[in-house]
Amino acid sequence: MDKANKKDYSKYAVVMEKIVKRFPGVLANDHVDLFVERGEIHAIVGENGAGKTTLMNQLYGLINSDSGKIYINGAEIKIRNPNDAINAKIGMVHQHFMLVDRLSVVENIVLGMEPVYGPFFARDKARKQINELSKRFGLFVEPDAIIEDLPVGIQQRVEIIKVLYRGAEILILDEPTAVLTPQETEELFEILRALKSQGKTIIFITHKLHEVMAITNSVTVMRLGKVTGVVKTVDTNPRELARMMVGRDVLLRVEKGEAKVGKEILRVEDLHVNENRGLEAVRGLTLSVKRGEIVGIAGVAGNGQTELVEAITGLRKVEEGHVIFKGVDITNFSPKKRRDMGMGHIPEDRLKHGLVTAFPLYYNFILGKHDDPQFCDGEFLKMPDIKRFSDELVKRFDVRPPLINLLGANLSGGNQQKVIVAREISFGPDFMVVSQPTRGLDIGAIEFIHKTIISMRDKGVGVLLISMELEEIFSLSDRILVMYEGQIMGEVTPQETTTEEVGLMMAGHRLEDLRTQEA
Amino acid sequence: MNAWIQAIINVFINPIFYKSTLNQSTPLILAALGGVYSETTGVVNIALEGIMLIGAFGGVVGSYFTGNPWYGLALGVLLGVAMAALHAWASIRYAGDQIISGAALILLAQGITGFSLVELFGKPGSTDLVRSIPLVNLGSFENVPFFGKIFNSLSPLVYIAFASVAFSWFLIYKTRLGLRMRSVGNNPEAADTLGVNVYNVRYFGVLMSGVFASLGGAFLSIGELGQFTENMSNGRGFIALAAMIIGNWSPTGAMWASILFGAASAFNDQLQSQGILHLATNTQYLFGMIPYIITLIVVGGLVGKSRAPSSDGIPYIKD
Amino acid sequence: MANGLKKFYMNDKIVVPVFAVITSLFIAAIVMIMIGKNPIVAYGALLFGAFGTKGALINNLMKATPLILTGLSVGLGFRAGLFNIGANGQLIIGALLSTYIGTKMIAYPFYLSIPIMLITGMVGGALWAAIAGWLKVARGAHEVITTIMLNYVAVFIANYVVNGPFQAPGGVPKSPEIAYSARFPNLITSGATWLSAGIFVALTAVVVVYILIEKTKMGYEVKAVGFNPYAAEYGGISIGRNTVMAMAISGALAGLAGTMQVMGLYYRYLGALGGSMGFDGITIALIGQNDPIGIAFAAFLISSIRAGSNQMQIAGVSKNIVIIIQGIIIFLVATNRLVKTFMFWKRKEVEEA
Amino acid sequence: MRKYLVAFLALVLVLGTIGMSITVFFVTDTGGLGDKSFNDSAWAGVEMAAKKYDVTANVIQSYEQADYIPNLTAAAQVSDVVVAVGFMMQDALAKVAPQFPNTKFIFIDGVVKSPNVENFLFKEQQGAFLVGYLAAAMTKTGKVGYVGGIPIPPVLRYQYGYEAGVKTYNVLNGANVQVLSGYVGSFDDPAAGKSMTNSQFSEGADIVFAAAGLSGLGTIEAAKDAGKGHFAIGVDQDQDYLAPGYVLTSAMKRVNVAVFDGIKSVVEGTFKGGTITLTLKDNGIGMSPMTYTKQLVPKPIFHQLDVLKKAIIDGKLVVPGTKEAFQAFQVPQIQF
Repeated sequence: MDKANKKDYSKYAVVMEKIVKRFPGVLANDHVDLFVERGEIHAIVGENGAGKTTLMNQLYGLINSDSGKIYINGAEIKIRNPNDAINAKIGMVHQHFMLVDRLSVVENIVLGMEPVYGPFFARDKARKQINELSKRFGLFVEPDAIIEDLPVGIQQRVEIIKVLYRGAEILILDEPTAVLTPQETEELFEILRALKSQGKTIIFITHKLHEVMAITNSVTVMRLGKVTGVVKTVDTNPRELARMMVGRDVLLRVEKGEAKVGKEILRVEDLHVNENRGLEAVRGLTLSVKRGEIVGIAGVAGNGQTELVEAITGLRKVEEGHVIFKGVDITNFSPKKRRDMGMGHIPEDRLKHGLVTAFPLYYNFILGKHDDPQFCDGEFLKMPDIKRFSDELVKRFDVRPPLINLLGANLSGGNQQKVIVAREISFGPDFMVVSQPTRGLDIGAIEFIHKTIISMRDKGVGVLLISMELEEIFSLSDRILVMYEGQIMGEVTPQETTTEEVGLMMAGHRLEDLRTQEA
Repeated sequence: MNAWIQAIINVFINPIFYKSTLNQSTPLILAALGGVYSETTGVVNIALEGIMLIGAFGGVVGSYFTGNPWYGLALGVLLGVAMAALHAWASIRYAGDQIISGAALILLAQGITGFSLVELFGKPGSTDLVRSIPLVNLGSFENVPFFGKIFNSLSPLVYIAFASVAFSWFLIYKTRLGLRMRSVGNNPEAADTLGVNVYNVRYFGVLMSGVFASLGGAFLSIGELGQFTENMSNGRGFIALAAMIIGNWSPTGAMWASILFGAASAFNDQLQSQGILHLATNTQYLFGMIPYIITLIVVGGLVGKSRAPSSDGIPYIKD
Repeated sequence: MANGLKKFYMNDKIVVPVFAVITSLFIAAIVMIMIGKNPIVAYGALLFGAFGTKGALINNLMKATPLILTGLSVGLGFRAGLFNIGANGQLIIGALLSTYIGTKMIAYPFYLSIPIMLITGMVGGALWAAIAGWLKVARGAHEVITTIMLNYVAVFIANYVVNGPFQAPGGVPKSPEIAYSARFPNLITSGATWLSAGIFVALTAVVVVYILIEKTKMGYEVKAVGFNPYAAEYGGISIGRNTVMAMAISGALAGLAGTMQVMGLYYRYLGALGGSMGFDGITIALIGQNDPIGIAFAAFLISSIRAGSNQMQIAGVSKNIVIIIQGIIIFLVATNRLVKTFMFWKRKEVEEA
Repeated sequence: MRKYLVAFLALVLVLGTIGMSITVFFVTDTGGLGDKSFNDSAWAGVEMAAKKYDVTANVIQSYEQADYIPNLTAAAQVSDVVVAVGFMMQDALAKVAPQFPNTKFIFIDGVVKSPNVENFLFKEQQGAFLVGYLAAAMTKTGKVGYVGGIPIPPVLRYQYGYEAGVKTYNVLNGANVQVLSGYVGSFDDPAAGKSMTNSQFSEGADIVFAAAGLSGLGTIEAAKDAGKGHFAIGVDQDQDYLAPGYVLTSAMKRVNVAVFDGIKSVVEGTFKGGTITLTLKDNGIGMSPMTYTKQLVPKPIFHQLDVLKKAIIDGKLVVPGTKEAFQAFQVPQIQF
């Protein structure tokens, strides 16, 4: 027993010891230790890029450690690939769902461990097993539905069942609430509690501190690849966690003055837009944005926000209704014409829409204005002018490294976002659609971008902000619209509402119903 | 005009038109199936044309040196699989550009067959005659009106082609392996996280494309003729590729599209063979372009209905 | 210095194609040894056939002329994210159309008829390619399939036309000859071979395409669409217009290649005047890494191998060896990761040790 | 340096030819050797000459059309006789031949007017006429077939000659044999050739004449598959051996004889240049000896063929070789 005392990990479900993982140019995990007790919910918190996901990917065998040891239930094991992890009864629900969207729920769940009759896939057996799991953990799904037809919350359930189906005793959930409504989040927490009560161990990656407080037993905080703190949840508070996460006190709210609201600049009337598969995603939506205000659109991802943004910016066909900009009906205008009229756009997916990663920065800085006389003389690009302009922006927005010949792909996420923001602002828009401006950024970059958006507002620019982060919506918006299944559930101001009320609207309740119920 | 209507009716009431359709579809079906296997797992394979050619060549070489056409078939398939393995190696192991690798293999197949033809048979152009795979005689079924004429004396490869369609349908939609193939073609990352070996499944898909495309090629050489001639696949690999797309990447769809092409070609032959039509000689060029124009129209008109596997053509690189 | 040298080696834009070419020649040499031929004699003959005499060099440059253009055609397509396998069909239609115009140019002076010919050829190729571009944009049809189909259709159209409505007297399937004023002047003549002014057109095209890609708005837009169509659309660049445009320019270059054959070599539409130039364009674009200057060199490389291969036959090596060499080159360029692994693994070991 | 290299290489290439009296270079068209047509046949002629005389034989195959001029030039530089085949080479040869007045050129299937070029043309229609007549006489079904490769002039001459032969049989014997004709669209797709032949069989033809290069191999295969009572007719060379008993006969075009004669004239110093049209009369055109099928044909038909052959040779019967001539063709009165 004395010998074991030295390294008795038997009470821990998971121990990761001195884990080192190097990526080209980055030390993603620098001698990280992690101790997770059996049957607890353990949070790993940290900013994006702190190395949380990297650490968990090693536990799940998706990537291999450069050095370090892993113990499961006290015994050291090697995890070289997901199969090893599955054999060790570890399961992982990834931030981006790992679902094959053209296959059915059943097929996704059993993939890799299919019940068979000889060589044939035993669909009926699979269905039965899944129904049993559903019942036991209260996770209801339709076994034969095709994944791409299901809402995100259900897809997440499928992910969890998938893990349970593999007999996982240790569940890793990577930012599971990012795409959920507050109500769905609460449902998820219920499920997690149920799992815990049945003896499962849960590792919960997040950067939302109130969630940590709400559900976990203990917390490991990471920053820049290192562990900066291990605490019991009951012994800590959000402010302390935040300090450990970022290394200094954070301003959780942005300073902003009264809005000086001007004339209406954008009006959307009874808009109908279809998503890629031809189903209606925006269903008769009406809204209006004035100069000098920030209108925030809250909502769970996938409720038509993307389609709304694309319809306003001209990237998607409008089926019915109107988009009126500066008094002109621009419903059928090309993206280019809208830009020329003074519309800016910070897109939700910076790698898909915002940047041409194979272009050098100086080309990225003129995207959308490349044919402006400033950069283009007839058919020919004015290269010296373009480079001078890019040099200025790099300095003004503190893009690092400040080299305009670098390819877009060579920058970090935060700096890529800075390039996009810098570009859009430099074009001097009167109105700007800002979609998920801080997704995946660290707190420093978030602060910078929030301040920039506020200063734009103060200069009289109308801003339409779309974000999945309620905190962001609350701290930036002058008015909040809540979007659910392609419609506006109600309009509120941050001062007169609560996250609960907005959450209910995000789940499909209309404001007037809520208020009448109250009354 | 009446002569035309009469001629077209004549074509459709002639059982040989249907038999010819079967014969002309067979190599397309087999090669298109090859395409389905490869692309279901997410690897684009435009090298079908080259694999057919090498399969045709291998068939004749094997039959020539052993005197047994079935060994020829085996050799053809072996060479086809070898060529597919090169493609797999380039596009899976080394994440190469799949279309470019395919284009390279088409050239390689032409070069290798042309070159080896001279080295092995001492003369260019065509090989000596070899034993071909004996046709299947249905005995008294031959006397059944109409159908007897269609089905009598078909190459066993015709039956193999249709059996392969059924087999492939079952494999892809009803077995564990098929489920894994589809998952790997649509979301290799997801499959990987569940312990499915993406590379192995893709290798399987591409190697199977070698099996079927080379069977299609071997049909041309030892199924139909008993001889290899230079470049005898003559664009059928590309048509098979088109058939696979029109058939929405499914074995049965690819089969129907192949039959469509086979029928177009058989129709062309049969129509020209109508004594009552005295066609100007250069009108045959106008007939000749029909299958290609059909493809253009169908490919152009099938948007939305035809959907490639999501990760088709994208190499999977594990960090 | 050492750093600069290292940079040069590490630059896979140069390393990969050079490695591919050398490896393929090496493999071909092994094949030759296996069949009992002396590769030194064979490659000697190849060099002789490509550069040995004035006539050989002229012939080499004449072959390079259309290859530069088809190489540019395919390369420009790649830049726009399009795989134009249809250079052959575009070349045929361009040649056919310019030949037709060329036969009507008898009354025109050369300074009118030559530009008219060039333009017609380009327009022909551009329109043919634009069909594939349009099908991709409007109907979502993949250009690899459509251009292959359009190649076949072009061949049938050409055969139909030169066997009927546009046939020279005598029943031979070739068109009448174009007017003298529509022909390129010969720069150098050696025996029955000559170098036509078409080489200047091809070299001019290299410069024009370089400027187009690197210095113009259109080049910027086309590249943006090629690299990331979503971002391009977001930036107000029309994907549809630029895809069709890129396809059309690509086709125009291929059409011009066909016109070169008409104006500088055959003076009529004759049989398979495109040969395998469309497919060769793929090899050339890949070796040249889609860079116009690189493409010019790559075209010269391939034309040299082609010109030399005829002499190689006299040394007893089959013409198929050239196809094999070309196939290996493309294969190795496609698997550039393989090449890089192969080139650098030793160095890595040294570094890590 | 470069000069030495050139000299060395030239030496290497020419070395083999020293001490020989005559060097022959054969330049193929893009069809190349193995086309079962004029390239193969011409090469057979070159080899025949090489066997008989003190001649070294070489061949250059053209990869693409643009190679014609350089290949002819390269060949002309190092040889005494250059053999070129195919009307597609006509333009190229017209440019090369005058450059090498000391080299003799033998050209098949086209005409280049230059004193050092001897052109050989063939009246393919005459041979086709005879096999057409034979086919019409032999058919049990009243229908015969014709499968062409691509409708180029020699192939068209085969077609019209064949149809004229059938028509002549009909007129002279009061029969009504029909010709089903079609084109495969390619000279190198035997599978397509077979399919077209099967179509013609299914439409009632029992004898099919293929003038389709390698595609014609499919016709022979089809006849073999179809079994007794079905025949193919070969083309250009004696193809009877390819499927003994199923190839009724072959319409022969003796390119090999032409090439051989041409080389012979150079060897013997009688080369004159100009154009020679080979016909039935001089045996440049003919029917195969029907090694395997002779016994199947009734004697009187051979007699009739002989009479017709004589009529053609005597000029009493002019066989049409073009569409216009065929449309104007009237069957003359012939007494058997």
